[in-house]
Amino acid sequence: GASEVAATGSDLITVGYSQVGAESDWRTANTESFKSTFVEANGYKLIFDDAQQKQENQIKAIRNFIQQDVDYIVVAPVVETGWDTVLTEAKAAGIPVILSDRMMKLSDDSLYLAWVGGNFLKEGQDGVSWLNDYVKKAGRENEDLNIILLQGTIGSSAQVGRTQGITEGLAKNPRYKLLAKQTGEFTQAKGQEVMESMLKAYSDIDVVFAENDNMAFGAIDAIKAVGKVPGKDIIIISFDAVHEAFNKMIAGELNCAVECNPLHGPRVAEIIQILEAGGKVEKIMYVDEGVFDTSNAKEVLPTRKY
Amino acid sequence: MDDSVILTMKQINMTFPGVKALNNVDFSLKRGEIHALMGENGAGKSTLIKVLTGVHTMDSGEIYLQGQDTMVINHSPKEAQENGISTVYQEVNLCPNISVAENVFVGRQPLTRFRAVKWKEMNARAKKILQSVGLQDLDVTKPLGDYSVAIQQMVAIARAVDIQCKVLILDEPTSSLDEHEVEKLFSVMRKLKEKGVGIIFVTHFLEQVYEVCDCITVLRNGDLVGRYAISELPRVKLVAKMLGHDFNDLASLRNLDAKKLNNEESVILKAVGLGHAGTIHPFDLTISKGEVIGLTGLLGSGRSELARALYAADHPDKGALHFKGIHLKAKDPIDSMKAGMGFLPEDRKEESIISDLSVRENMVIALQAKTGIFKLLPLAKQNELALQFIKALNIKTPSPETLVKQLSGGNQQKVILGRWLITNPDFLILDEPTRGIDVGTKTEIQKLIIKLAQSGMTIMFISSEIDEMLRTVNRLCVLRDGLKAGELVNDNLDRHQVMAAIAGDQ
Amino acid sequence: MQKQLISSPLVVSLKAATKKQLFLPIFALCLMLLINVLITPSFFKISIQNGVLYGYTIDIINRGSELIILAVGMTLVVASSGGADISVGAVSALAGAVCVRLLGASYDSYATPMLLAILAALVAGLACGSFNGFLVAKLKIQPMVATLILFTAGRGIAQLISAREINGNMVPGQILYVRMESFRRIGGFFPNVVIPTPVFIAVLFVLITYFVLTKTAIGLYIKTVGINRKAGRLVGINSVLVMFFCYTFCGVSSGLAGVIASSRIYSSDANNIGLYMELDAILSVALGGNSLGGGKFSLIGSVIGALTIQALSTSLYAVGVTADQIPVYKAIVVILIVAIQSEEFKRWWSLIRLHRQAKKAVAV
Amino acid sequence: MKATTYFKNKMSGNNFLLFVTISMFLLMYIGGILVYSSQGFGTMQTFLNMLIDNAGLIIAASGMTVVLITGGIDISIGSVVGLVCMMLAHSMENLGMSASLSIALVLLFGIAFGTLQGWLVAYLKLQPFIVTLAGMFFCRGLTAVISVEQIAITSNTTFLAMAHKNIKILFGATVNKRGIKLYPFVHPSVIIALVALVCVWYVCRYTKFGRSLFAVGGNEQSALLMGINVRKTKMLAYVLNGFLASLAGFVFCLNTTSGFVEQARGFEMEAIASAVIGGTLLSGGVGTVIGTFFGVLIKATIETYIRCNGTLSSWWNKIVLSALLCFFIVLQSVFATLKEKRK
Ligand SMILES: Nc1ncnc2c1ncn2[C@@H]1O[C@H](COP(=O)(O)OP(=O)(O)OP(=O)(O)O)[C@@H](O)[C@H]1O
Ligand SMILES: Nc1ncnc2c1ncn2[C@@H]1O[C@H](COP(=O)(O)OP(=O)(O)OP(=O)(O)O)[C@@H](O)[C@H]1O
Ligand SMILES: [Mg+2]
Ligand SMILES: [Mg+2]
Repeated sequence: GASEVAATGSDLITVGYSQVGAESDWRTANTESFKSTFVEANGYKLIFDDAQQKQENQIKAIRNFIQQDVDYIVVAPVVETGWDTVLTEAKAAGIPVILSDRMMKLSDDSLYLAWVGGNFLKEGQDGVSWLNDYVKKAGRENEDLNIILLQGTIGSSAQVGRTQGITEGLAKNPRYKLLAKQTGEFTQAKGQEVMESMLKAYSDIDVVFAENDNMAFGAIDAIKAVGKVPGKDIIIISFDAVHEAFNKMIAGELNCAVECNPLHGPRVAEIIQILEAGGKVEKIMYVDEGVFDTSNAKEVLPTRKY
Repeated sequence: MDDSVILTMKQINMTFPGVKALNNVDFSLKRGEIHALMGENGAGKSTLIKVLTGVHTMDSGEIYLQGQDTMVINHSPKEAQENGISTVYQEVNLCPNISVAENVFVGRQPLTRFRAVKWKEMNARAKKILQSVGLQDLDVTKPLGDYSVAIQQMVAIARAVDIQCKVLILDEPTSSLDEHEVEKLFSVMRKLKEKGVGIIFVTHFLEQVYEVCDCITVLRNGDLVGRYAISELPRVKLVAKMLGHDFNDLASLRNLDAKKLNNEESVILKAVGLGHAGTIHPFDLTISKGEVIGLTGLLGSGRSELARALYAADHPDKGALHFKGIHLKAKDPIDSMKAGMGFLPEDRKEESIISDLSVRENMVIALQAKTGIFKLLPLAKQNELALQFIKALNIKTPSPETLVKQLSGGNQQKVILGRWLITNPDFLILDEPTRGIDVGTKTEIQKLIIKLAQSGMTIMFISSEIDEMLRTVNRLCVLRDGLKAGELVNDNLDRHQVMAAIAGDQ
Repeated sequence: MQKQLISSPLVVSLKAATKKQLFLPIFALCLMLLINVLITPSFFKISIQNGVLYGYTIDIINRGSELIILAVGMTLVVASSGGADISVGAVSALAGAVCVRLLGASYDSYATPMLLAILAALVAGLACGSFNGFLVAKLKIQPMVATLILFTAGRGIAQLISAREINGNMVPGQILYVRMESFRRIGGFFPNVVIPTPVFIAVLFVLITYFVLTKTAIGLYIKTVGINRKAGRLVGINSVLVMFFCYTFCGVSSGLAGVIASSRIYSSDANNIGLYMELDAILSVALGGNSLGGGKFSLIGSVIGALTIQALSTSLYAVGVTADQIPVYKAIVVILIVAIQSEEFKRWWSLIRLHRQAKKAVAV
Repeated sequence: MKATTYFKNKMSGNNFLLFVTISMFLLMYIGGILVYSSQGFGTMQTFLNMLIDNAGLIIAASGMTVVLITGGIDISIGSVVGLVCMMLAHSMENLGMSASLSIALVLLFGIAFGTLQGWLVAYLKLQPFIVTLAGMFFCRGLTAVISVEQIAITSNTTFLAMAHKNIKILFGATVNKRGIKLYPFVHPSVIIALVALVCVWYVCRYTKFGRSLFAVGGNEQSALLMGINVRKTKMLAYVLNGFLASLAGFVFCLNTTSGFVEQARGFEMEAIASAVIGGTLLSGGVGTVIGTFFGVLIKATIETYIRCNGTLSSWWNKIVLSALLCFFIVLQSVFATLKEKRK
């Protein structure tokens, strides 16, 4: 249906963006990226809606976008499921839907036009391959490594994808022993609390995977509290690579941060431009993501946008 | 057993923590009999009633109702109602948030075939029932809470009277009613009596007992003293039975040093054009030191409102008040208290009792508030004060630490009285202080009032009982429809003159 | 009866009364700990590691500090107004944000002196508390509804405060970090002190509150206002002021809890500091044997309630129950504890005992 | 003259608050039309969307109102809604149950859970806040026990048909930018919600049980002495509320066709806020479901304002939402005090 789009009335393209919330730095960076991309100067009018982490609010927002008769609906879904009803309504109104960040599980794939986001599974795998390289470099290949995994909020796609990537990657190497995995709910305080109890339960931990930076920060404190040196005695790998993670890497407390790029706005704008020009777009589009560690943190930090 | 006996209670025992409230009490009631249940405050009258209606569970005892061979134990007031016992409890027990009509009918609303409440019929019937007890043109659709205690009391009576029953229990229904309403109530009671209903009637007004009752059961300290026909127990004897000792009659009491007070220099309080929109019209009032001034009037005539305006319980919006020679601009009760006033409000349950606190705390709270938040009265001092007044007022309580809600109604009232005496005010307003208080204590309180006045305290005394007022006050202030209608000096007044003044047809 | 009253010394009866109210909460806590020992034998083991005390029990008291502080504030609110302050969690986040934002992110100095920043956080809590107090006491809005406003707005304001400069503009909604070590001492340890600082703060806070309540008449006023506002007014108590005080006090305690919580993570996490803490604080009050309907209260009871809850969470973690499922167990334990404490249960229990005795008597 | 006195009577007491609520809603709605007409505020569908989006809330808030009238509170309903969604998703997707069976099952669960909570509150005399707080924990935890992953309902066609059904209203159609003619529509959930609302209203107004609720809420002791079975009344209030919560869950699930752990978090607060805006007192004894219905609409209007504005970040969103809430509550309180003064 993209070809149906008729340029009527004002020449601004209205885009309704339903954002999850502002639960993390990553999320605010993502919001910023949309807000700075879809400005009038670029020919857009952005209708932004914040769902406060509630799916029902996003459903309400999409209905509202249809009423406001926007040209495009962009959704960063809170959860993957439960979108059929409202997206059917959007389809009936002829409004194209683009997904950002998380994927939706839909009964009918024609309900959305394209998806833009990071690849959580790949991030997990990247984390493990960094560990492989690191171990090789450090010459600890023949050592058994005891590993702890601090998971994100169970059920979130970041958690599901990263956990899968990490556990599958670890399983390939018999020297890696995954001692335990426990959720730290993506927060620093919980991450610290869980790490404390892990340190009590297991005396010999070599590696900690934290599925986001904040939990890694908590883990670092817990490790310091028992008198060990994070980054040396225990290798710490985290995900997202927010600003503070670079500071920690520079300080040597965090070994590696796998990027999860929040700057989806330009990517979505690209898609819309193609559609406006009457072109076809790919359904799935990943954003570029890198892996940073103590070796390059210092150079990269000044270039970071979030 | 006598065929006409409809209710028998045998060997009833009931214990509260620390108190044996009923001790092997027997009671029986006949068809068409009005049976007075008498006793001092805390004698166990209300408890006996509550045991009968299933509010309290008795420790042991037997209850029989006519027409039922087996023993009846009511587990709840609902069950009691179903067994033909209808009750007006001592404190008004209605719901202020629902309409008057609903209060009359709740739990037994007229229903359509589809079990829907018939509102129109309910309102109409409620109106009729209320008329039968003397409440003309009351808006039955208004929430009950909009009305005064007296009216609420009448509604409670109307409800109980309307319930089809064999036994009607009235626990101090007349304490907040005036003579006119009491008359109405009596005529309703007599009608029911003719229909064969047995009525248990609790009151502290002896005249009322002799006016309507056939028979008296006396309790003392949870024990049964005896059951007497009205004819065999004259007043003096009844009082003696209640108190357990002889009793010097009330009539001997009289506040005699009335006249010498009205000289200008000893004026303690002077209200000029004081008024509160919606309740009391602007009024002038001058009170001298050491005087006992009574307020009288019909129900709702504004006695309480006048008192409240003086005390700034309702912040007056007109006029000025001079107290002890200074212009008192009280915004809140605390200002009046600090200036030396005290106020015992009319509605004990709503405005006085702090139910979950102990007797001690209830007694010292006013003094504490007056002393100030940072000067906590030492515990020893609190205790001393509490004990002193428990003794002085003869309050029946297991200990000063007992929760005040566990006391009998009359004793609660004494606690509140004690609360104000402890603050030692210059001017004390007592709004119905003797409500629900037994004869013995009532005299004590009246004596106390006179004594306090003699020692220099000025007292404003409000009571629905004219006799009581005549005995204690120097001067009577008559109110009518929220207006101060006149003053009577209590030289040699009698009740007829007062009644005439109240009614406004001199 | 008169005799009985004079012979029973007041002090004894007073003690008996408080004992009675506290007996069950203490019992519940002990039971909680006992179960813990059975599951984790090393539960009571306390060692000194890295120069500080180390062990499960220390964790409970340490982690429970914020909850204790909040429970104390909540107790007064509940007692005076018969309603709960559901904004305490959000207010903690707000106060934490104020503190962290003022301290700044520099590595070698604070943007604002630390004491001043903490004071500012407490003032922020105080302001929020008095806002709630104004709504509840003066405008007579029902507590839960009045505090719902800050419950919703608090985290929003906290996010707004947590702004950081990114590419030249201030962007709110960030997690700010304090880099100076000394700030961490509030939520951690002072050098050469083996006991966690939060424990000190909590104990001090409880003591000061207790002192204020027992050395002034405010405790009596609070009870009076909570039981019968009208009566309170007529005996000269300014119920508006008393309730206002309680809410303000609760605001300050939220602020304090927020400072500790943000010091623990040396950052301002507007979304997560104090999350669901209001529920735990209310639970603490109830587990301490206090009525949520207002009136009488026991401060110590609430503290014990808070410890019970923290012990419960810690031990569930220790057993390895996943975070999502913890609520199930928490619910069951809470219901059991409050059920055992209830009057009705005591009545049933005594009835059953009487019944048994009667049966025995018959058998004999 | 007669009319004015009649009006005065109607305005007295608690009707007054209801009157304020309804007029406030009308004012706000008209204001919205004036300010946001270009954002489609005035269309019929916008209004219907308020109903569609809040169908579950209407039901749950009605149940909440019933409980609040008795002087109780139920903060477990959000979790019950979440659990019901999860149960529906799990039973239909993973266990392959039929739609009708699973729906019957969850409604039964709602009743059973309401009974349990009611029993604890009414017979064991535990504090409602604590009981339902535990209930909230319990249901949320149980949802996680069933599954920590999201479950989407994709295979049960009956259920999906019900969820996707658009009931078209044949007038007031609009044509959008793309030239598509859109008829206003509602989902079956709205019908369910309105029917439930009317039923609860009828129960409260016209049945003995309903009237007893008010008596119990006004003064429990008095109600007992007047011969009302207080415990049974309270318990039934929770049973009714439990049923309505599960019905709300079902309606909620029609909207989202999935179950997951975080669903409907904070729903109870919305229900309480709606009831209170609608004039229900948390202290008990006062309230109507009609008021609650308008409370929901007011909340929906405020939310629609924010959506139509379309620029607010998360934090401003929260702040503006609560500022409006605050404004409304304070205004209500001012009206109430003014009225109190006049009396
Ligand atoms: N709920 C209760 N808990 C504990 N003790 C109580 C309770 N109710 C009454 N009592 C005690 O039982 C005794 C009898 O009280 P009751 O109310 O029956 O007196 P009464 O004869 O009705 O007095 P009054 O004329 O003052 O109403 C009193 O000593 C009182 O303290
Ligand atoms: N018959 C009535 N109908 C309607 N309202 C009434 C009636 N009687 C009294 N009221 C209201 O009740 C209020 C309370 O009256 P108030 O308490 O001042 O009377 P009072 O003279 O103190 O009598 P008492 O103390 O014996 O009740 C009055 O302001 C009046 O508005
Ligand atoms: Mg009595
Ligand atoms: Mg009066």
